[in-house]
Amino acid sequence: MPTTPPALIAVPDTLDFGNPPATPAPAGRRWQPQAAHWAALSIASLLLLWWALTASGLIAPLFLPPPQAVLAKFGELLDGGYMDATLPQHLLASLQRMLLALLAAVVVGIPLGIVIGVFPLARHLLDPVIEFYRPLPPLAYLPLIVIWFGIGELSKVLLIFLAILAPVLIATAHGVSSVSQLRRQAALSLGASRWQLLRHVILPGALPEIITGVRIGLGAGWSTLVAAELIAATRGLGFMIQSAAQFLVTDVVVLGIIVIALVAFALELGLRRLQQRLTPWHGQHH
Amino acid sequence: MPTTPPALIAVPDTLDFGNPPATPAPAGRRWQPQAAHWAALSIASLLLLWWALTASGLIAPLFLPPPQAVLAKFGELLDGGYMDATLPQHLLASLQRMLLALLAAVVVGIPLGIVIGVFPLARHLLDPVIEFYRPLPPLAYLPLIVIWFGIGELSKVLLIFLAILAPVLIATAHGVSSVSQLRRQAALSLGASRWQLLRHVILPGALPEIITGVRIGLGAGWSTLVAAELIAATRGLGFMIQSAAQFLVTDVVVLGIIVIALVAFALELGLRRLQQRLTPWHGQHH
Amino acid sequence: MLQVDKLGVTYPGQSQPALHQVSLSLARDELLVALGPSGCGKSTLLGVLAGFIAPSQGRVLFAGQPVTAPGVERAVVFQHDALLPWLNVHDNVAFGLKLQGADAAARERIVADTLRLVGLADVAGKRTWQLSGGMRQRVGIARALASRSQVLLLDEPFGALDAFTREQMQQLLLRVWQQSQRGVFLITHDIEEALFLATELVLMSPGPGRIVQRLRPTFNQRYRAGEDVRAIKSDPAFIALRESLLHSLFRQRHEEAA
Amino acid sequence: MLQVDKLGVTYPGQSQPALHQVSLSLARDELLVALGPSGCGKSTLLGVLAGFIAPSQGRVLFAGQPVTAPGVERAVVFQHDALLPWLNVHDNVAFGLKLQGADAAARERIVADTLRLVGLADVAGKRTWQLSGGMRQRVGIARALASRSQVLLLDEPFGALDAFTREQMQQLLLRVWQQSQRGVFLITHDIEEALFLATELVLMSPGPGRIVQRLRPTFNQRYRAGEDVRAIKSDPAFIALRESLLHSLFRQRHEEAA
Amino acid sequence: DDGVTIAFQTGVDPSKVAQADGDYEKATGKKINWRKFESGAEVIAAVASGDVPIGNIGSSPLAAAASRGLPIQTFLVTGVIGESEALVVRNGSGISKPADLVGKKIAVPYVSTTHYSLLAALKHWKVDAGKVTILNLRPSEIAAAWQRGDIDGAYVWEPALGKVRASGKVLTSSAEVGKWGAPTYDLWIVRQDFAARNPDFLKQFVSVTGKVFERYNKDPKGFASNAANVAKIARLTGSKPEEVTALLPGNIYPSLAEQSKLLQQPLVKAVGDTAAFLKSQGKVDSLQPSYTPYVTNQFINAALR
Ligand SMILES: Nc1ncnc2c1ncn2[C@@H]1O[C@H](COP(=O)(O)OP(=O)(O)OP(=O)(O)O)[C@@H](O)[C@H]1O
Ligand SMILES: Nc1ncnc2c1ncn2[C@@H]1O[C@H](COP(=O)(O)OP(=O)(O)OP(=O)(O)O)[C@@H](O)[C@H]1O
Ligand SMILES: NCCS(=O)(=O)O
Ligand SMILES: [Mg+2]
Ligand SMILES: [Mg+2]
Repeated sequence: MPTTPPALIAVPDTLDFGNPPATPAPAGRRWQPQAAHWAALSIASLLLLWWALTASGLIAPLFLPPPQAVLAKFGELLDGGYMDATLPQHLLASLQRMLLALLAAVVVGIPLGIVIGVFPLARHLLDPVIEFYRPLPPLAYLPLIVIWFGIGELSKVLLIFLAILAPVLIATAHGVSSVSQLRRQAALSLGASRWQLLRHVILPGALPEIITGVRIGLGAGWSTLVAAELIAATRGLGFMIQSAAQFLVTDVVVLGIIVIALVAFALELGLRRLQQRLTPWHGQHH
Repeated sequence: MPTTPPALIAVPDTLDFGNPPATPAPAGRRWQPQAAHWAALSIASLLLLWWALTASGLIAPLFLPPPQAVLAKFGELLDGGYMDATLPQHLLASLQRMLLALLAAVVVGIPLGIVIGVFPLARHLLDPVIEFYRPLPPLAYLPLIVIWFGIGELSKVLLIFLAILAPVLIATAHGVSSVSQLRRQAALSLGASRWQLLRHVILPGALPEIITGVRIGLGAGWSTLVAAELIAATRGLGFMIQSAAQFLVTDVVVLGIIVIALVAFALELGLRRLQQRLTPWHGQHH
Repeated sequence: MLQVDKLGVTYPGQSQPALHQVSLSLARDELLVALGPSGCGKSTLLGVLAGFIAPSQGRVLFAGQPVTAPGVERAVVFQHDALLPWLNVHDNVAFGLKLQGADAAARERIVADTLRLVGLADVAGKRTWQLSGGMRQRVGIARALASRSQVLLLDEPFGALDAFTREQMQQLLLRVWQQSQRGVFLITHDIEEALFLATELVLMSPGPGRIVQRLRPTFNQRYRAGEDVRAIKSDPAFIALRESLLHSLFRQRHEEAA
Repeated sequence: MLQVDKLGVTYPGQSQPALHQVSLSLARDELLVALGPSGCGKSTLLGVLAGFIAPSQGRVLFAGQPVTAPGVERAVVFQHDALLPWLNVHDNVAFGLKLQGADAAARERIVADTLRLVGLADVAGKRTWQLSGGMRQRVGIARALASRSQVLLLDEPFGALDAFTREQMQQLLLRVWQQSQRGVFLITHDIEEALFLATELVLMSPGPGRIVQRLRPTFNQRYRAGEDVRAIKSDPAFIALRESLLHSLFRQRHEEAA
Repeated sequence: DDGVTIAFQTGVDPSKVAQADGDYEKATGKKINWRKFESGAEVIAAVASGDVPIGNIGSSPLAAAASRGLPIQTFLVTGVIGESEALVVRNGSGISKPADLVGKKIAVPYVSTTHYSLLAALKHWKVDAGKVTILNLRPSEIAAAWQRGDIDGAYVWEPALGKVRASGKVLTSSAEVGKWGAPTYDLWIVRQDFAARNPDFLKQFVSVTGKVFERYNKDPKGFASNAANVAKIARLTGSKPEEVTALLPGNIYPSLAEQSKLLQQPLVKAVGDTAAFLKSQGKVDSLQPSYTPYVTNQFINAALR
């Protein structure tokens, strides 16, 4: 198992930006700070700054609650709850919506993306529709969604689904169409049927991009979750944050934000690992 | 000037998916439908479907106003206005916010991205911060932004700015760091100073990715615009849509959505053209 | 087996044809080599034979039937390798047999044999991106050899190999060709390689791509009769023919330049 | 001018050194050629000379000073071209002079001359991705030639060229080397090329990368004295030396395999 | 001077006529930027940020904000809420009596007076609030959800109230709930720093409001049927004119003299009770030792002088 998580920005650790040249490592080298140490340092300083700002009284707790208050709130919410549900229950409600929407987006987006990627006619016909809906802010069509589909779970999941769908669909179509022509020709010369071509060449070839699409989609999904939970929710992290904000309970707001960031980050890391495992050739030079 | 807009999904028009093989064109070929024709057909059928659905009375105008009603509304709003402002005024207010935020994101994001891309230490320190804020739904921190920065233009532009910043920053850092090592070495061997390396090799090499980052960022910006205009706006497309939704004036909602889609699409097309013009080598095999 | 009749290919939007009036035939026991400078249409010709490109004029027949699509009877080794990175070396070589639903035991035997032949038995489990350029090219060759093709179409298959491995692969090709009774169409721009391998050699020239010279060298026969490679290649007859071909090529280029 | 002393390079995480105890020297009037099979460390050696890679053992001196970074006095032509696609052919060639703030008129003259020398005067305004592989390689050569370097380091600069252009470029290199009084370090795995060009030839061998043989061929001199290229290359002495080198290479590989 | 930004809501009351006529601007001599908000919670966030010094909210959001220590003061009452906020159940929802509410979906804007009134009414009816699905919807969304039949009931104000009443039945209203011991008020609040610096502005503001209320209280029927008045209120709130006419008499608009007394112990107690109730419901997590600092009759008294 790899020990350091893959970094957000895939940058080599030593960059050839002038001197000194990359030195092949001498045998026994001294301890050097690693990426993880710097990250820890960075997070620690942020926390310290936060604590100092609030402890000094420069910022009122109403505007920014001190870290210890948020931590205390965390303990409280673990079983005490806020707005008739505990933090795990809010989290679970949100996760359910996210995963349901993700599942639907994958089930719809990947096959549709393949069809668009493989058949130019399908692309010509669907392109305008996708182009139209893609840049639309979910909040803009939220009123229509409510008018059309009500305020139940369907509307919430649908909103998140729509946010995830576009990236998945577009990445799939692009991935499928950018599978090397050479590889397609090679498989055909080895006697592949159309179905075998799809199954053994096009799908695996598009897989890295498809997973990237899912990662981007998930990000868009999180952004939309809170909007979705504007719709008459009774549970969910977004609902919790909004209600707390309305009652000016800032520590719950900050806590909710931190939980969302952590969960989103964990999911993203999981997907990156999955990508590394499923498509180890991705990013290799050949 | 190119006549057909670049397609969303960059897929070749003929894909080698089994037979028949790509035929080099015979001399005088017959008229064949082009991408633009199919797109027109697709849009026309959508409009027809919309019209048929509403004309048949299957869907009440409250749920989906007929196209002619939306068109009529368009004419009305051109000078009559809705919520004390005409459509162009709403559009202008939103565009101003978008462009201001975009400008700020570019001015902050590109230099910061370069620093992160070039200096590993900066990346290690800033990565956690970016990782934390990137997946955060703007609506989640909207309450904090309002409490901290008020309900003026600052809060609105800040919210959009934050949405655009992450993609621009990440794309820049990634673009900078993925400039071919060979090219960097070549420039150094030709006597480039660090500054010249940055100016003549790293920046042009990263430019395609930077522009892509701006494109993605702009998409994120549109998604956030409506959230931003939740904050006590008196003008703006998002404000217009929300107010109309509050009064169940569905035709204005639909009109607003169409206007946003068209404007977003136009901006996206403009950026793609800019990208083609500024970085014609992008996507070339060499 | 393969029959090319007055073939012409013009790429869309190009004024000059990439191929013009090219006629060829390839029998089961022939090793046809196309030699020519960069851009003279060699890969285009191979694309037509493989069924990737449809002719603009003329026709291509395989066993009497027009070629309209790629097919399992015509295996291709590409100029730039076209391996599947999600499969390891073994699975890349087994790919064609698997597609055709070959019996697993037979498949394993064939794959193992072929990997041994190309000297890759050790790396059967490696991923393709862990190989050097020369190894990758050999995987591509093995994949074509392992398939149930009747014709091998090879586009500069030995370009990325060093002199030693290159000569080994040339000898391997001769052996396989002889044993398996498959027709071979080989593209190269290495004159020595062309002379050594060909039973028939066509010299091509660009602008438009066409055949300008046909030869029937016999060095291949001498090698099969047991003569030493190095001896053949330093034979004055070999060197003379090499120089004459080089001369033709140079004259071509000078005429072009003029 | 360039002095390499007991150089060793071990890549991070590798157990075997990529270079081991390599010593060399290159004077202003020398054309040093490194010949060897793929993976024997040729590019690594060039990387150290260029200042891209720091030695693990030993040292490299340029004009008595240790080499620690790339520098304008050592121009490099890369194995895979490293042109700047945002500049056209002319501007790529002018790039080094521009960085050094050369006078515009002088710069234009040098660029025009160099482009003419490599046969690219016609395409000065083209974008690099509009060129064929061989043309791109020549732009890379022109860029190095146009710079104010005292040493040229070339990594298989003629690999993508067809036989004709290749021979032309070899002759060009000889001419430039002779006129400009720059030391040249050239990597190749073409034995004929190595023999024809070198004033000193080192044969390298992998595992670990090292020098196994040193030669001082004289064919280059004969060419400069006016003898015809083709005549030199078909001279029995040339062929004999070629065969002997090939033999060394083959013996190496056989020993390895054993 | 950019003028003064004031947050208002869409509740129906006579002072909207003064607002429409520009009386406040005339009396104070300042430019006023009127901003419309959908509920008290949104007003509170705007006031908390410091961008909006004066806002119109209900007593329930006031209790929540005061419990968090927001530096605000109540200086004027715009109405003792009566019929203008009501719990309406949809025709066909199967609700005819309070006990039927169990398991049904009732929408309110969170933190608002109606949220509080609903909870108080349920308590009065001894219906377990945990067994009723209480949804957080903004008034506009309530109207939309109602049209679709997504909710069974809503406790809301204008303009949504008019829309839902058209196809529903009023189960109770804030007039009744107030009698059960949980009165609610619409109020004007001001940031304490602004109040300290602009006493005169507030005095003028109060007296303009007082004058309209006087006009109304003299002849409620006449005021409410005066087409010009109705049109002004309808435009500012988005209600239908006939709804305005019907709802205006639903509330009590105390005169300034009455307010002088109301804005002392009675209102402090009402706010304190509201806060305590919200805390018992788990909506706010701490209480102020005293709510006296959050209520002042100083500006009323100044205007009366
Ligand atoms: N898709 C294409 N569109 C237009 N022209 C093409 C296309 N492919 C090849 N050509 C042109 O057709 C001619 C023949 O190309 P081809 O690839 O067959 O050459 P080749 O003999 O294989 O060269 P090399 O030795 O460099 O591989 C060249 O002039 C090339 O520029
Ligand atoms: N970055 C690296 N990390 C680890 N090993 C490396 C690295 N670069 C090269 N090597 C190894 O070092 C050895 C020498 O490589 P080098 O590129 O110098 O060979 P070369 O002689 O230039 O070969 P070719 O003719 O194929 O270009 C090889 O075994 C190679 O696998
Ligand atoms: N009618 C008062 C509404 S609220 O301010 O309580 O939300
Ligand atoms: Mg070719
Ligand atoms: Mg090399």
